[in-house]
Amino acid sequence: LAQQKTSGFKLMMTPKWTGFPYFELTGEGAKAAATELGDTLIYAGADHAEVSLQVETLQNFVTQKPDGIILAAIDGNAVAPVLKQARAKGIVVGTYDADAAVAGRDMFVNQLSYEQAARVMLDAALIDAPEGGEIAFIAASPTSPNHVAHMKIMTELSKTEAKYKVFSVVDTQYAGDDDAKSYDVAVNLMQAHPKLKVIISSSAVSAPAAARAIEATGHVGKVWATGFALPSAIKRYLENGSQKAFAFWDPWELGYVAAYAVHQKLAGKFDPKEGAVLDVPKAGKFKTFKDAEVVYGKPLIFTKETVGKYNF
Amino acid sequence: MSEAPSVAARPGSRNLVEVVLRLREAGVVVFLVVLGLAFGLATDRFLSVQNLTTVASSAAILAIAACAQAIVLITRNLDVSVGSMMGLVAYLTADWAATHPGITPVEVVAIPLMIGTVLGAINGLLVAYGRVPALIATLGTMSLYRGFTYIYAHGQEVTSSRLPPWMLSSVDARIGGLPILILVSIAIVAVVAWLLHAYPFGRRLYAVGSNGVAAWFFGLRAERVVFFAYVACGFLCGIAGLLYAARVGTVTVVLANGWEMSSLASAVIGGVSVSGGSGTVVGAALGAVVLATIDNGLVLLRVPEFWRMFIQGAAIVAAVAVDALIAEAIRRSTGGRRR
Amino acid sequence: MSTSAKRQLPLWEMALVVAILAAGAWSSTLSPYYLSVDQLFGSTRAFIIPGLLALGLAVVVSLGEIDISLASIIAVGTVALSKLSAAGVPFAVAAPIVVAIGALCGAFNGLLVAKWRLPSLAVTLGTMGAFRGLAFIAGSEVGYTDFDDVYLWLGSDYVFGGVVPVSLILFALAAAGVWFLMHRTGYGRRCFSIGLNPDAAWFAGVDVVGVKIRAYALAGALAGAAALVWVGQYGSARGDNADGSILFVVTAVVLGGMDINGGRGTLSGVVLALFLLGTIRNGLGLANVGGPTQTVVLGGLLVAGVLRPAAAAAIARLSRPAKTREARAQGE
Amino acid sequence: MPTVAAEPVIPAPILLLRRIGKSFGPVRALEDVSFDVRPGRVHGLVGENGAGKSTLVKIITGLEEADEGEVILAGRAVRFRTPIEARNHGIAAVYQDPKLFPHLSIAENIAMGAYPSGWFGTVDRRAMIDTAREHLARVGSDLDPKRTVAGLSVAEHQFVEIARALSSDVRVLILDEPTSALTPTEAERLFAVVRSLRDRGTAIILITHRLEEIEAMCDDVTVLRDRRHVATLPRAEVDRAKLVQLMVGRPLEALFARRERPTIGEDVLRVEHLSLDGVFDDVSFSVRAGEIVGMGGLVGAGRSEIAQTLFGITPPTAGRVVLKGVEVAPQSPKQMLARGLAYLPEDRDRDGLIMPETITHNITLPILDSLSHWTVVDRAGERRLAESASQTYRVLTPSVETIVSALSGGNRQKVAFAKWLATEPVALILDEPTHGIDIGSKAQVHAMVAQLADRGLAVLLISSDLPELLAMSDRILVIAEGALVAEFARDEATQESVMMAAARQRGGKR
Ligand SMILES: Nc1ncnc2c1ncn2[C@@H]1O[C@H](COP(=O)(O)OP(=O)(O)OP(=O)(O)O)[C@@H](O)[C@H]1O
Ligand SMILES: Nc1ncnc2c1ncn2[C@@H]1O[C@H](COP(=O)(O)OP(=O)(O)OP(=O)(O)O)[C@@H](O)[C@H]1O
Ligand SMILES: [Mg+2]
Ligand SMILES: [Mg+2]
Repeated sequence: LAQQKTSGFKLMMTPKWTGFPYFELTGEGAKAAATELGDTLIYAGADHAEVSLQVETLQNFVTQKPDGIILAAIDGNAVAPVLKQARAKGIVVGTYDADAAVAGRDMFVNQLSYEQAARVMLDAALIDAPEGGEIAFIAASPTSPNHVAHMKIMTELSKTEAKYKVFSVVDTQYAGDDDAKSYDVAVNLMQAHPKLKVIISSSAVSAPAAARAIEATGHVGKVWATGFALPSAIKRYLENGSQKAFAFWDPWELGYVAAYAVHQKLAGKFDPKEGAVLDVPKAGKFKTFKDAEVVYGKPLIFTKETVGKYNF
Repeated sequence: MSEAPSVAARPGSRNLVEVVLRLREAGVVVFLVVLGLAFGLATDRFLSVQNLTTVASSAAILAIAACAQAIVLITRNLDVSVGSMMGLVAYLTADWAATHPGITPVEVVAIPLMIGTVLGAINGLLVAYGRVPALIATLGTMSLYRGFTYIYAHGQEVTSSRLPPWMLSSVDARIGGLPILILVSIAIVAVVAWLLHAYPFGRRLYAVGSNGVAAWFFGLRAERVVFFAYVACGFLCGIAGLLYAARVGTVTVVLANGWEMSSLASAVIGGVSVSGGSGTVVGAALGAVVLATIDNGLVLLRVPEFWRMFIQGAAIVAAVAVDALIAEAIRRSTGGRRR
Repeated sequence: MSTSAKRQLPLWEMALVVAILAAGAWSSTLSPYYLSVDQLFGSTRAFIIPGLLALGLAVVVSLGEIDISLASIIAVGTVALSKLSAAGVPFAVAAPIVVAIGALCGAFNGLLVAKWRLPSLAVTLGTMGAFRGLAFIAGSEVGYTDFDDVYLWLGSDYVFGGVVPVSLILFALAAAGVWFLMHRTGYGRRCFSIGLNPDAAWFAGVDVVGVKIRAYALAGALAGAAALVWVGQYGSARGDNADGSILFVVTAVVLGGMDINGGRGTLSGVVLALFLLGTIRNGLGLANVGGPTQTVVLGGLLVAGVLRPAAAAAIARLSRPAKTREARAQGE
Repeated sequence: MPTVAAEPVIPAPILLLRRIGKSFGPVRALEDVSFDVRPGRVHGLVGENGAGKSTLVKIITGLEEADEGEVILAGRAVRFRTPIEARNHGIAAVYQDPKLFPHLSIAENIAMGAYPSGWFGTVDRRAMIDTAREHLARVGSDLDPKRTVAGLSVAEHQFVEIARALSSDVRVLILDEPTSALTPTEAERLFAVVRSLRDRGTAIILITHRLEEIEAMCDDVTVLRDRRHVATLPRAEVDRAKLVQLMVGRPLEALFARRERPTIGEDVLRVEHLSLDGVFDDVSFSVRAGEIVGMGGLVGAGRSEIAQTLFGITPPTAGRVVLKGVEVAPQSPKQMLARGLAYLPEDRDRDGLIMPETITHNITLPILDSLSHWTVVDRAGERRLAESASQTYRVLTPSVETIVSALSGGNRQKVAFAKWLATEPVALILDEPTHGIDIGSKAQVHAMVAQLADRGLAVLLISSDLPELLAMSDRILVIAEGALVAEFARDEATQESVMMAAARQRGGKR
């Protein structure tokens, strides 16, 4: 075997779409990791989440023969063919945020396992409404697998786990990561369910829009919004007291870890087998589960007291 | 020497045309009432004052955008950059407000209106003076404006905490129990309707769209009329963009994406003919209310999301078909020939 | 216009060829990877789906009509194919069925536009939503991915030493076929004559309604074929397939020199425009230029493409002072 | 050359036209036209179709720019940019075909461009409606000004147009064939208005093809021929014969050589009880092989509608059509062409030809299928056919690849002929085949039609040109108000008898 290279890799990264702060943060985190490790990282992508454009971007990546590709998949199956082609050329493929078909990538750096995500959102909901009540979901679309999984597990937990049994799930609506649509859906949900207590959204676009809808329609104190949101987007509502808690993780660090993982794999220092541990000195140690799923698993809950500490 | 008797031989046709033309908006209202009653029977949550207020608020901004679209449609043109104009206006305004903490309400209103007007004028130049077909010209500016928004934003969004608090609270305010947004929207639609109805400029819009050749015979400057229609459209998109930003709170680069189609759909449902010359902005605004009612009713009825898309599409086709029936009646009554 | 109107088009095609070469040369300086056979052939795959739509749209545009529902017909097609695949229908049977479903959707548009004389933009705006809604309603929420390899062959395989994508050959055949139809057969001639003057065409014995319906059906069928390629390329069938790609398609058709008012243009221009847009996007992509910049370039090209006749007319106006104002008023 | 009959009593001219010239691309529409128009007098303007009359109106009112010459109004050279400007200077016109805004009300159509203003610059609707009602009353119409224009009859359109022209302080009123769509009673009403205007000192230009109107109304007459000014004379100095001579350039007899007696065969086109609701009713006639059947009538009588119904443009509501012994129900031109019927439309530029296309493509459009092998158009054969056709019909053109819109009117008509005859029809309907084409081409067209009939074609010739109709036809049918009212054999027909029949009104008046 030839001598293993340990540095100077060429990494290419594409998010679902560029121009969205969450993904831009993951890109910056990844770039920081690459710089530290002596690699180069190129971050590019289309300006809207269209799978054919993402495939085109990946195709262009493959042509440029990088050592590693990092992506958040729009449609995990649709990108699989081009990813397989990349792997066949010896390129290491790592997904983050949203996974691709298992055969198409070497590892998936999962921000939170589906169950973790479901639990942290319910925990946030418990801060909002400790007495429980009706909850409704806003997801991006029925075709986004992680949102669908979150909703399924949350529904499950509200029936099985004592802590969460105070909640009953009454509705699910889709708003396609569109802020105005989310706003209208939130308003319509409050109309449709007069006893509604919490609106939970795993879309970082919908959660702030729901908070805004509650504030604007005079439902403050009666209905709560929660779910995943960037602290900057919901800071206002926490600070003015109209909302109590949201959840998320650190997207910058997620990107950092994803790039780190791909680098370590390239350098031969990390093999994403079940049970293997990825050691990222600045972020922590992360365990690998079945199907090369590396769980980052550091949920954050933002409240009025803590939201000021985050600058993203 | 035969016209008088031959017309007398087809009585009724002219009356039908007039009745239909006059009742076009009334027809939309009737449709709306029927829709409302249907939803009301299906779910008792629909016909509450509160829910109807909700529907009206949801429709409020779209109504303004539809109004903008209608002005251009009346001149027998089209603007598919409506959403992009709103997005660019909203982003630039929000960004300005976020970076200039001392900003006054006057500036917050003036900036988007100015930007909107300029964007509309660019469209107007291309279509009226550059003689570029409206669809193509505005498809181009649709990507140009949106692309510019992205490039300017650099992956940032303007979050609600960065906006002056009064900007958000002022759209939440209520007067006499009605959200101010609804009142503003009604006021704008009413003013525009009045301008189009009562002012020579408004009448020229209809004239140019009704019969371009006749407009030429009458000595109207069609270019100028079309240009100003686009300027007015941009101006209204400025208002709509500002209200949108204040309503949702978080201003992203994709703001109002796809609104070109919703505004077009509202106008068409509201009886504004894509062949020009007929329809009113009130109709277009009512069309927006129809769309919002469908949205709201289907959520209340828990109809799956996908049916909404289908029902809205079908509603558009139905509205166009009704329009064609009217046009056919006009054709028959004027003795115009078929192909 | 005068006699030179005809000779203008080849000129435009030449300009497109020059632009393609320039864009290619520029791309090769942007990226050292650009000039490889694999890359060049492989990159064409990104334009085959919009390309098939553009061929159909060009036929519709030659009539002076438009169809913005074509991308939604792809979604109908992919979902239909997923149903057939799930039912275990062999691909050889399923493929023609999907193409036929596309043709049916197109014919429905055509019926509304030609027979009922509804404005095509408004009609296809409606059916754009309705078709996609249907695709979503019919398809399951999460989409379908369990396609058999045979189903994927058309969109994912390569021939001739694994270099030339099968779908490229399909596109080449379709392009040649549509070119032949529009420029060599009576049908094409009738299409263009309808685009120039539907009344006179009808008086000359052209079955205007029939020709239009067939044009829409053809565009729909090509969208159905594009659905087959889609499934092959992406292995995934969902209601949101090909959402938002119609802008690119319209751009290609207009940049290719098709007059949006009908009656003029060539299919070779459209194919060249596809190549030009493809080359530019490929080059920008290899240079890792961001999506927004690409969007701006696309919009700019579109406006430039349509300002071309306007500019030509302006020049003509300057050089020939005598003009008919009425003719211009009628051109409105 | 421009001679103004100098009579000392007549008032000084208000409008002077000086050496006006105008071209539309290759088409010369006006050349060196000069004459004067005086207040308180009606100035007739006559000339054959295409003589440039309407173009002159457009130039005076600022719709078209003259290439040469000038318009002098009340001593000052003027060049209006829009008709609104012209109206502000007291010049109003009723154009040849009424063009109104169908979606707007009558009142708005009348006021367009000169709205009465009310509060804050709004349109004062009440004033607008009152004014409109007033003006309508002046032309003797009691139409409701609030009605939309869509739905008005042609005559009502015309009255709205005239009311519109009156709605400003007119010093010069131009009427371009105002009576062509009116019944005699309506026309009389209009002329009463014109007389009262004249008596109040308005200068009036009246364009008409009806020579009796010239006799009844005009004080002066200007004749245009072949785009040029021929003469301006006081009405007293001209009679009908002289007018015709001036317009046509030679005596009537010399213009139309009568056709030799033809040999006539079997019925080719037989029409039985054909009706189209509200347009024409129970029309029956037949045309035999080798026969030219003329169809006369006033403009708007329904001749074109009958022809177009036969050709399948508008399917009939009742009756049957028998072509070569086979019954057909006309549904579309495609079907009728296949059955051997061809129709040369009256509006050549709109319906007869695809103007931006080449001669070849125009000629072969109806017969593409027969020129194709396996759906592929034989382009060489197509060109050969076009070349031989354009030789046969003497189309003056550099090549058959020339765009039709670049040809002159007469040559366009020949291309249209070539196109229809390429379909090898058994029966041919010609609708105003010489409308708007020059004398030379006209004679060629006549010769061509005669030749076709001699070859055994059945020809139905619709023409508003009486001398032409009389000279060409073997038999003449007269249509009035959508009904076949008279039939004349070749030798019975005279201008007078045909006119009398054509002017018949329902109820037997006139
Ligand atoms: N816009 C135009 N473009 C090209 N040629 C034109 C145009 N308008 C008129 N012409 C031509 O100019 C000539 C004069 O036309 P004009 O309409 O003035 O005749 P006219 O005397 O009014 O005839 P008619 O009695 O038929 O109304 C004709 O040969 C006509 O074909
Ligand atoms: N532009 C029009 N708008 C409304 N009605 C029309 C129009 N043209 C013709 N008509 C109506 O159609 C009927 C028949 O007209 P048509 O043109 O067939 O008459 P025609 O005898 O051929 O006269 P022309 O010499 O003008 O061709 C008339 O009753 C007339 O009122
Ligand atoms: Mg005339
Ligand atoms: Mg006629």
